[in-house]
Amino acid sequence: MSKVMTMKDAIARFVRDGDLVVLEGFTHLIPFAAGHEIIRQRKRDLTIARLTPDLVYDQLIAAGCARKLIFSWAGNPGVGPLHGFRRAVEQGKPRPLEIEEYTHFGMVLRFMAGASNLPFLPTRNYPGTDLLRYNPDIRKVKSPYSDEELYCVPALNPDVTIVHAQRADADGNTQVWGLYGVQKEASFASRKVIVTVEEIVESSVIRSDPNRTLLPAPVVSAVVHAPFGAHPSFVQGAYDRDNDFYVKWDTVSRDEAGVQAYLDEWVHGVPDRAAYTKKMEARRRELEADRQMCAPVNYGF
Amino acid sequence: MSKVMTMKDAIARFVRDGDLVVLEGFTHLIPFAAGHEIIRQRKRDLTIARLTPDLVYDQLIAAGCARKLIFSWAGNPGVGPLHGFRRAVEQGKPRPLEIEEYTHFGMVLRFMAGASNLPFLPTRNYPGTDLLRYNPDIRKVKSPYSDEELYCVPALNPDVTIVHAQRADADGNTQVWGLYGVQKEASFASRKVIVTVEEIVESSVIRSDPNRTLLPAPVVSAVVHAPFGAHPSFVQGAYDRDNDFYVKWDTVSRDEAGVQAYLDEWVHGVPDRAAYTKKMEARRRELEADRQMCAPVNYGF
Amino acid sequence: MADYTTQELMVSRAAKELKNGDVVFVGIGVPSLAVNLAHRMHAPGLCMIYESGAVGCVPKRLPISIGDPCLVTGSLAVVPMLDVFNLYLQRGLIDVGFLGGAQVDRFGNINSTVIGDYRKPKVRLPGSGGACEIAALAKRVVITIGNSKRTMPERVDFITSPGYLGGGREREALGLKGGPELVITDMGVYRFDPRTRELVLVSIHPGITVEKIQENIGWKVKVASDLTETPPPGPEEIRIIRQELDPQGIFLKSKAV
Amino acid sequence: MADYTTQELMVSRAAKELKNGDVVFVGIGVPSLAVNLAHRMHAPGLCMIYESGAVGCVPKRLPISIGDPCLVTGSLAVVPMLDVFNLYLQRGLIDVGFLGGAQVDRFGNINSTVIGDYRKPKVRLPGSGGACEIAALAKRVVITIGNSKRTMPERVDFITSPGYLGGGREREALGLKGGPELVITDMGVYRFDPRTRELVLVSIHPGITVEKIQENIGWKVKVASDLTETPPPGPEEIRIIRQELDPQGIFLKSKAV
Repeated sequence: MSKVMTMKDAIARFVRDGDLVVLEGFTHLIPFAAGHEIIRQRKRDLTIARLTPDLVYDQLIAAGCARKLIFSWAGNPGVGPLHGFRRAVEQGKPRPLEIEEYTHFGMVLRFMAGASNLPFLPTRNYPGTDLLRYNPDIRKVKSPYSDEELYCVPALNPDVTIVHAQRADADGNTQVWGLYGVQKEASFASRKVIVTVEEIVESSVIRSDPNRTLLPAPVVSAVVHAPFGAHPSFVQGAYDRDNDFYVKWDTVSRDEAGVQAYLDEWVHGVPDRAAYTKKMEARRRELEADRQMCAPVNYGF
Repeated sequence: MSKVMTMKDAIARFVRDGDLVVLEGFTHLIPFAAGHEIIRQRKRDLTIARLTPDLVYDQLIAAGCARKLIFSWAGNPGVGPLHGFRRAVEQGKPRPLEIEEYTHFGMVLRFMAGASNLPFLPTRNYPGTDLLRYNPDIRKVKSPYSDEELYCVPALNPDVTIVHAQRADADGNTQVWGLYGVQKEASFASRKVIVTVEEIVESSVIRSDPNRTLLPAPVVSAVVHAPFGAHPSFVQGAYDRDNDFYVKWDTVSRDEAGVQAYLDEWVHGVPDRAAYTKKMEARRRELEADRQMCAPVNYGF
Repeated sequence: MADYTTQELMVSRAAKELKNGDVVFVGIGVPSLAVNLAHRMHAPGLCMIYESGAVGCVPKRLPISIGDPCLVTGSLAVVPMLDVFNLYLQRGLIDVGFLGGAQVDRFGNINSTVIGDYRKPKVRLPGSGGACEIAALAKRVVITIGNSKRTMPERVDFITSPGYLGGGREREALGLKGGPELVITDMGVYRFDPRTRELVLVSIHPGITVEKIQENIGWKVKVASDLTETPPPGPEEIRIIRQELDPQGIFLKSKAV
Repeated sequence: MADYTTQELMVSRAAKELKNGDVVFVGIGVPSLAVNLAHRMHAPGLCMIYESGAVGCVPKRLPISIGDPCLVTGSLAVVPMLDVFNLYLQRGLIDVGFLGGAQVDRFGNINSTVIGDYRKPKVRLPGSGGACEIAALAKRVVITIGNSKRTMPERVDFITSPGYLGGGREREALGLKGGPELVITDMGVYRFDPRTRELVLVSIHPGITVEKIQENIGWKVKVASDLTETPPPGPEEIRIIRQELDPQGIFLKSKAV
């Protein structure tokens, strides 16, 4: 059964004010187009979780969509701080932002526990860090096989997780290559999953290489066709990371006016990602990926 | 650094009497060639662990190599019982076999715990099964986040794990497609890993599709070139499962004499897998896989 | 006499239990045939998952084992077994699991481990495999087994896969959801009493009597007030089973009842 | 005056700390340059792993972020982050981890979380990312940081990544293995006293004095009896850094000391 719908409909239907929302993708495949639609629809009081808030959450925070952030590294990768995040945490602008902080390993385990329908997962991490003094949810569990005590983290089960991928079929069978991040764990942990893709393909394409499937149809609620939907992040085999934009954001986001101007032009000023892409067609061409095809393999018997 | 060596050398060097040995592969990629070399070298007192002992362990048990079996399903898939296994358990022939029994889920979690250097992993499985009465190592752990108690299983860390794969480079970077089973978890859990492959390829082949890599060089101790090394099990894209052999084994293995005759001809009677393959060249041709290539993907940027 | 075998009847009855869109954990033999029949008849949106990690399979031949290569070629996904159990089964994505065994008892508990004492077995059976976790974690379980005093004792020698244990609320008390909903034998079909959780005979196959069933079960069997006759497979179902699913009659040998 | 920058000196010194065959957890900037330099100089068998999941990378350009697409193309493996942390780091496969931060203290503890109070931060920093687990689970840790009273206080405001905590056996007492083995700054190189676990200055960069270092550190610094001068980068190292690794001088801006 086809789950294809527009970004507008998918966000309107599956993201409600107050939800726990996850937009995942570790530097790769960050669903910016979905983030912009959330801002455009002026969703409010969201709890947003992500290992690296990155620019996509810096924008959500600066736009006033979020009341709480669950994260493990809040910076502009390779550039510097996230000014929107810092303004919210240090000055409460545009609104105070509650934070719940883990480490990358902790966040990955929280998603995996949620995806496995377990209350927690253990780790050998955490002895000695001051994070323990400020996060009471990193607790101890005793091994039933020795006197060992380990730390553990609680499951995280989002209301909705949004991921971007190279391709999916209309039913939602989704394939990804290049960096995997934690999209599989976050999606299985989630009550609803929106997949935005560069390309909607026939199921026969998916079936030609089943080992590449990251998400099966049963966990996917909506499939959105959103080419260039990860810009300014990247899509392996489609377009490069727009490092200049990440550098530019450091200036743009230094004050609220700068962010507002950006949102007015690139989010509220365009109806959707197609218009956004048209508006930067020249840049899009510059970022187009070279071809470096993999050696095909045989699935016959 | 090349880790390529002969099967004879790999087994002689990395498998010692008394070791905890794992030959994994769930119906797919079962390392029969390695199992036969273990029998040929008359290794003794091994503890052998595997989800499905399958014919490869039925042969190891009947050959007297094993003192203990850790498993979750001991049958001849699609055919019937494993007679070698049953003789050992029911009559202690050729020697008594100690058994330690889990379920598939439990075995998978034991390998994953071992691979993660954790003492245990929790599961919602096991309430109500009588297995709890006979396996004291399936224990309870209390969640630090509620009053919930879950069952858990202890880590399993083999001395050596042996897996068969479609291809690897000389350093041991190993790629698999088709059914994955638990080879990744069992290998990372193991102190030493022997990889036997259909084909040793240039690293450039591996590097053309890095998402297909199941095992990285740092965990691999030896790489053995063993074409047809999984027969009578199968290799996706190379050769089909020899279902006739699985059916024939039901007759062959009904008494010790039958097994001995088989081992004399097909294990002790041949120096290595190359000779074994030559001896059944006609059958090998019948089992050769058809070509059904995947759609290649672009790794460029 | 109708031209269908008892196994074909069991396959067709099991197929009717599957809804379109169900995610089904498939085993080999009758379950595999039933799921493939349902997929071709009324449930094109059904998703087949094998514990070997193949998802959305479209086998071009009858799979001989749950790890047959024909399950992989053209499937929608192939995943590690860790994901099969953690992310699919334990997460609650599996709607229906099929189970069989050497014994099924009055409360739907299944034994596939041992006949006699575990430490001194009369017959050592294969063991759980994935059966225990399917019985514990799938939303619904359908059981197929032969109807005889040996295969359906009042109490199984060993509970490999938990049904309703001692009956009543014992299963729920241990925190287990789901549970068996249907038992299909070569003589009839049973459901479970919602309160006592005991097997209740709800339909008998054509030519079978309640007396015959009572002679072939290990306790005084409960019979539904609205006992019916199991509907025989239609011609299209028989055609699909014989011509498409098992043309060599590998699982469904005899063509005569 | 020698034609190399302080950063080039730091990169070359860090590279010397890597053995052939080491599995190295790489970060961006100086660590990335150091690992790539070692790979081209004396450690061709070195294996680079980025927390983004790229293993055995051969970047065709200088990666700007740890998730740069150039780390994926032509790499030996790309794995989920769950595997990076469970199967590589926690399993004990990582020989060396590189870490930096806003503050490093007398016992090698690192702060990359906050300046001032956690709840009312003067400056809110990015946080741990993967740093805490690298500090806890890698076999050896190499730290790079600027030498100043601000960046090297006696005690960090917040321990993001554990070094030797309060010194002595405190780290071992918590069950942590490994620990920092080297701190490389813009003025000198420090190791850790095997007993007290306190930083000990073991070499100073050309043109730097012990007095200068004492003026730029938050406590009375210990100096090794066999204090040496940090060896400057050789011409081949400088050539590789400038022509192959960072031709546009993205990380190593100024070419004059």
